Amino acid sequence: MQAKLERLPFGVGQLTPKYLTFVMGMLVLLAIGLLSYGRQLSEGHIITGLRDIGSMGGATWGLYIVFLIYFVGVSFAGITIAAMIRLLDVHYLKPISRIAELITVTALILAGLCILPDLGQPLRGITNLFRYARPQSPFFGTFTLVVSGYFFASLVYLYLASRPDAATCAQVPSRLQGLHRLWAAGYRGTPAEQHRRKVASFWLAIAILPLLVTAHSTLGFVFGLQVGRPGWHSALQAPGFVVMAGVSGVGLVILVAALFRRLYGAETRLDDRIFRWLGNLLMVLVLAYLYFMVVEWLTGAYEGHQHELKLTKALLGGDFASTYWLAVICLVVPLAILFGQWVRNQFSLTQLVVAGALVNVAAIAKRYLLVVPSQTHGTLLPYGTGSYSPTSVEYAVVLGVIALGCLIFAIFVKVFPVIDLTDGAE
Amino acid sequence: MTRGKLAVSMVLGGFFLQALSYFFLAAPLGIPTGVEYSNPRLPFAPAIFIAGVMLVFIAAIVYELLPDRDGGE
Amino acid sequence: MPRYGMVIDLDRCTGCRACMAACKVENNTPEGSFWMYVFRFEEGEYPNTRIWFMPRPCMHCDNAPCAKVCPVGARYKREDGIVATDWDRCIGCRYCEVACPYSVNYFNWRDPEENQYVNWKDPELEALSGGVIPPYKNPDLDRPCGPEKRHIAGASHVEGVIEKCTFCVHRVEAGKTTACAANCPEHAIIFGDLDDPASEPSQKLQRKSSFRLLEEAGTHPRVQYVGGTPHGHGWRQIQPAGKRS
Amino acid sequence: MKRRTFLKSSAAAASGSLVAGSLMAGCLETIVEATIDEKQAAQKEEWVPTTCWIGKQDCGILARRVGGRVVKLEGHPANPVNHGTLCPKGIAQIMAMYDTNRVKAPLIRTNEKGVPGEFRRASWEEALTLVAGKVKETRARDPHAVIWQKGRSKAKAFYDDAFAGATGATKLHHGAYCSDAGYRACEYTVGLHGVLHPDFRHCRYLLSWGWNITNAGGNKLCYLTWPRQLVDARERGLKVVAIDPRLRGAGRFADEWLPIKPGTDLALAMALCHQLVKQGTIDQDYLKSFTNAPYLVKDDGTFLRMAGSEMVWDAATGAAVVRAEARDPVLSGEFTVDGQPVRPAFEVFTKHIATYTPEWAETVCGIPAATIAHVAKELGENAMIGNKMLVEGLSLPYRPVAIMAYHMTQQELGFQAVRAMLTVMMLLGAVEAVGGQRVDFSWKPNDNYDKLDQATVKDGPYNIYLKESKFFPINSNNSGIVAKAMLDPAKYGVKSIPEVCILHMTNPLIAYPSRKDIMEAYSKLKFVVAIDPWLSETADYFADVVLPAATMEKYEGPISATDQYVDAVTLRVPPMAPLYESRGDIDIYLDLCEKIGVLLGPDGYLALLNKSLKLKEPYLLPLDKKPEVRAIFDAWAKSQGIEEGVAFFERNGVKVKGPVPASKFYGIAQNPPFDGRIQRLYGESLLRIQQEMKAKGADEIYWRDYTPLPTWRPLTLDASPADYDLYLVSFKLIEFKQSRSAFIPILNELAPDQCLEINPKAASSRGIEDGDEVWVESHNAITGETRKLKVVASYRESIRPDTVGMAHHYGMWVHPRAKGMGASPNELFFTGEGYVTNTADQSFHVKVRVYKA
Repeated sequence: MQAKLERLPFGVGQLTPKYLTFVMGMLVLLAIGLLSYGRQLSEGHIITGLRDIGSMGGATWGLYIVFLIYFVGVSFAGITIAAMIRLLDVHYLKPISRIAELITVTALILAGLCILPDLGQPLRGITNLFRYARPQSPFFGTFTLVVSGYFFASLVYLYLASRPDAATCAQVPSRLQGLHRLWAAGYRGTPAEQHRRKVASFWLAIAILPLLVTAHSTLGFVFGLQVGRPGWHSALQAPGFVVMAGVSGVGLVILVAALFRRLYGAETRLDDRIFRWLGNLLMVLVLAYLYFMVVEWLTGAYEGHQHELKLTKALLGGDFASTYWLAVICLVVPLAILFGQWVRNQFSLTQLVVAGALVNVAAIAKRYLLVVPSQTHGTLLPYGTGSYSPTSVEYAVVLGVIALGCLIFAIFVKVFPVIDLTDGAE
Repeated sequence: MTRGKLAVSMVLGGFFLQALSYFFLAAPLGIPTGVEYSNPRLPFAPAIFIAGVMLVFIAAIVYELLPDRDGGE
Repeated sequence: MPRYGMVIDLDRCTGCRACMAACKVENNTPEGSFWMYVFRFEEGEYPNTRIWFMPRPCMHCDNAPCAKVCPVGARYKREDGIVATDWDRCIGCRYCEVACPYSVNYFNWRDPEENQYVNWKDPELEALSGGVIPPYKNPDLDRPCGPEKRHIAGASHVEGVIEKCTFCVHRVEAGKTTACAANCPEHAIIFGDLDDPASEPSQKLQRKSSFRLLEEAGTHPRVQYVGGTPHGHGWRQIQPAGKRS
Repeated sequence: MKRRTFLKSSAAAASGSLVAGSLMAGCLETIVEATIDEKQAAQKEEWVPTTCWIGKQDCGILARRVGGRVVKLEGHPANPVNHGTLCPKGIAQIMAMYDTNRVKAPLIRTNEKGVPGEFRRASWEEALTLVAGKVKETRARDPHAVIWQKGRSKAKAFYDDAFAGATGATKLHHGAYCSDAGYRACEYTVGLHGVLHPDFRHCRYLLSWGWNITNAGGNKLCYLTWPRQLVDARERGLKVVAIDPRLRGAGRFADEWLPIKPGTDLALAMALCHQLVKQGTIDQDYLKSFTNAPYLVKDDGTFLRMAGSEMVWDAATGAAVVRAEARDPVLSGEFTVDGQPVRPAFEVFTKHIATYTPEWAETVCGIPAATIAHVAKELGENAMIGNKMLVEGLSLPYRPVAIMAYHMTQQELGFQAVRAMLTVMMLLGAVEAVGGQRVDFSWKPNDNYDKLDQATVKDGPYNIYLKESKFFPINSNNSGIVAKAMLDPAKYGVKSIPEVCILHMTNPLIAYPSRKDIMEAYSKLKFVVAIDPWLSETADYFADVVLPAATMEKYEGPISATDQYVDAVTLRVPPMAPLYESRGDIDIYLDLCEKIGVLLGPDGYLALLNKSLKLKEPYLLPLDKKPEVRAIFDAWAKSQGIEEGVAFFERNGVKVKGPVPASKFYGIAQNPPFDGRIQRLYGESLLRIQQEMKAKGADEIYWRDYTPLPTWRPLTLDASPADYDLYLVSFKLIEFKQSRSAFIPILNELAPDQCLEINPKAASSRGIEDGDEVWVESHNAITGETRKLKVVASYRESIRPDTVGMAHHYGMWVHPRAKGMGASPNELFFTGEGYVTNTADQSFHVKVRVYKA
């Protein structure tokens, strides 16, 4: 059943100067991030822009948490798409499934890495969570379901789905042959094996979907269950998280897929149908999210509770207005693009990529607006208005984490085909 | 069918471990009124929960990768 | 077992902030941390202006949001009503801080001994304090507390952990009252066993009507106020303490 | 090695990298059970009594000492002033004590003066020899060329006064910046040393005049003791009327707020007098018996006298008789005695206040006439004239109304304003009555009652602060005026200006208004010595030698520990040895006097100590050898009848003598009441002084306020151009003590930054938002000089829209902790004519304009 290959596809195993330059660049960013983190470890969080809420007038959660939830959010896409392909039988989407799965796995690694610099005692964080984690804390879900469960499930999914391709690659003589053989773990594509794969992936997909919803909801509960922070305590928080996760995740899949299509000239493999489908999915999600935003806005402005009102004012017309309206624009413009494409039945990859990029900007901005204003402008006792601006250390650490993500992708694509080789219809 | 049974039992075992840890071994749920709400009833109970979650998904690997003893069904 | 609580008489508070200073020295809290914070408020428009004062310790809630959200049980409720922080266990995630409606938590943003008002790591001080640095460190704070023997008293032990008012657990376990109550020049802060109807705070509560802060948050604070009203819409803080970021 | 340090460094060494090291430290922290340092555990714990060193009332302290080092200061429970509590300053001084920025060793200047100083460390021997040599040489040449200046004295000022006495140095102190004009007004008017405060135990209606009541206490006690008495009194039903441009001082304890225009308090007090007379709520018996209200006044304003005794009109005989013979003196009417028309002083007074109606006062003070009228009505009602109360078996007049006014004299008409307030209380018969107006803690008649009455105006040359001059005949010695005189000695008739100055715990550049004048004057001094635990700004610019004084770790005292109701005495006992190379002040003076050669002998320092400490045989200090400081206090304690000597205080901290009996407490309870001292409703001698000043050719600006009755006139500062449209007032904050605590880290965190308090209406009309940086520019209406500084505006609804306020305490630059806290309003105030009272006391008011920076 396996297609015979002359050589490894999609640049696997080939190192180009451009590639090496990119890797070097990412390594430099990573090194800067690590150094900054080292500084933070030795000097303390005092070198970040974070401060105590209240009398110190600061935000105690900042950029690290913003990117933690952003990364958890984008991880949504891969597994969702993969599961949808399986459950809805959308075979033509199969070629992007690995990109999507890899985004999930990478994003979850990055999310985990974003928690560490936020922790005052990172090593205790690792040991004590295993020893003492309490189910009552919404962090329990984040820690167990998101980081271990969701991550582990995605890894399993990625692995199992890639075995056939590994087996294909293992037939090509190369330095990576051994690895591919190991990866394939004896997969030969026998009907029995194919059957087992079908059964396993079907049940995996079924198992993953509720996990997905709970995991993202859990992160929403981290905020949504807190009565002490205006702007957080809301039943919409959990569903909003799921939808926003979808928006940013699908947006990122579009970006990455378009990038690889361009890099590897894979126009036939990653065809327009795939992107159209992604675009339509994105449109529905953005629409749903905008609806949530309006509900959120109306509730804050209408009920007139002083703290909610103060926060709503800060968002719509105050200290955070520019970020807020940037986020709105970055959602409305993509919606217009996608809606236009859908209505006129036209397709432009460039426009889609723009939409994908914009929704990610919106996602980061919205995560920021969720985390920060409720701390600086949301004290229930009249401490007065606070402020938060991240320092270079925080930016460096976050950039380092992003660079690490790029490196993971860069390394992966050189050892394994990032575009699925087999068609959905096996 | 041993493969399937094994996988199913792993899944069930995983869920059991999760439930066990969540409701009975980890720190109790409810309004914290005493020091007992801060400690797991069994040390490293959260690790058991995680092991439960992982067991469920390992089941898929086991199901797929378990070598055939008789070369097929 | 006693169930401790605090009653603050706003009719007697002059907003002098002696409690804040007493707390700082007793608990060796680092700069910027105010386990006890005294608000000074202004309300109304000139000339119909009024001024109010309100001390804000940790409320030691009976339904403490901080204890509920703590992922590792470092923040916990003791049977005697004290909400404690185990500085040996805290991982520094600051979830308690964002969950607290009263903003009473303070993080050790840097080495707390270097963040002291007089840098405890200054070698010059060694000569002053007879070879012992830090010079004014309260030795009681290292003692483990309660039957569970956990390290919960005082501040300035570990960088990167959260801290807050402990109701001076080390003093209370030694049979004394909290530092703020002991030092209040006007005797506006009263600490004691609220389960004992004869205790001073219970007596005060029987004599005067009381309220708790942000009762609508469902936190059931163990700190009660008498002799005033909960802060209203137009209350503006004046003369805030502490440098703000 | 400390546990954590060890763990961290060993972990770091093991993992060999910074990142891993920090991670490991965190990990080990959780895994390794903390063990208490054995060295620490073995340390002995003691509680040592001492007293606070920062605040005014020297509260009793118990210092917790562990292994010989003080770890905490707590209030002394047995001390009546503080009952086991301390204010933030008292608590925070532990930081001051351990401050690594203290002056650690004697310093000698190595660069020129007038710029930030550079110093070298010196030995005590070298520094003291240098100082003693200068003092010796200068005083041999001209004894007036040495001045000695101290800020507020800690404890009883005996050892420092004795130094000035033994060396013949001219003493300067801070009084003129405080409430000294108020003290003078009270001494002159009722013969008591102090300023106005209530008998809180029984008072029911209090005019809280000025910003002190909860922010700085009163004349003899800090805000810690007074407010406790205030809140207790309020629980008993005391009503408080706050009279202040700014509400914050009375805080939430104001039942009513009268936001008065700055500097117009005299007008309000006179309007209250007007209303009281109009209402008829005056205590006629009191006025007749205890004041000079019935004295007959001639047309020239002097009293009618016969054989040196003042005359009154006796209704019983229908004739003028000497006061002692009158059975029924009258208060009103016009009479003719020996052909000359005479009127009782009270008749003169009622004529005088006829125009001071509430309606008139409204135009001056900005308080509605109706409000003034109803306050007067409540005053009259609450005074319960005619009532008596049985106190400790004595039936005494019960007049539960009073005024609390401490720094009310810090204004141009301050001296007369306090006299006007006293007049209100005299009309109500409340002075020294139960629940009424108090001035001192017990009935202690003051010498100045007679001295000021006989004050003379002399011809020059005058001394450096113009005492008994034609300029400021009654004078509480203002360093600002000293500066003016130093800068223009010819104008003021001052012959020689000082050369050597010893600054003891004072910081004139920061503490006193009109920094420019002070700066220029101090730059004329040839040799300046600072005795201070810290390098003050003044020392930084001008000191040739700095001698490090100890903070609380020294013997000092004795200290009155009375809260006005309970009498007690205490000492400052060192809780540990002086830190760094610092020494106790008395040690320094003993050595300095020895080196100057004024220690021994019958006129020496020790002889003066014997006198001022009232030491008795056989405990007198021998005059032929230098004593140990502890021995001085041992002798004092034994002279006081404490057999144990100073050891009593080292063990107990405080000697509580017991409640002050009513017979000693109330002047009205004396026999005869007030020891027969007649209160001066009518200040005849002030008129005489005015005439003498005129005769010596003094300008009107100096004599115009020497009037027998408090008289309103427009304020000098109101002559500033119309665009200087705001009044600047200054005030103290609870958190700080004068100008020497803003660098104490806990305190500067409790009150971190200077700001300009401004009403939002006044601010927004100038385009100023809350938190904006603004320029504040002051104007001198006499000289036209302007001064300005930058400060951050802070909105307050609790201040008059025509007034802005700034706290003292800020503006320091030497101590790293005090830097960047903002400027001091003292830079904006002026001193000299128009900005001091007629008694040379400083005014803290000026007209300013405020605009966005």
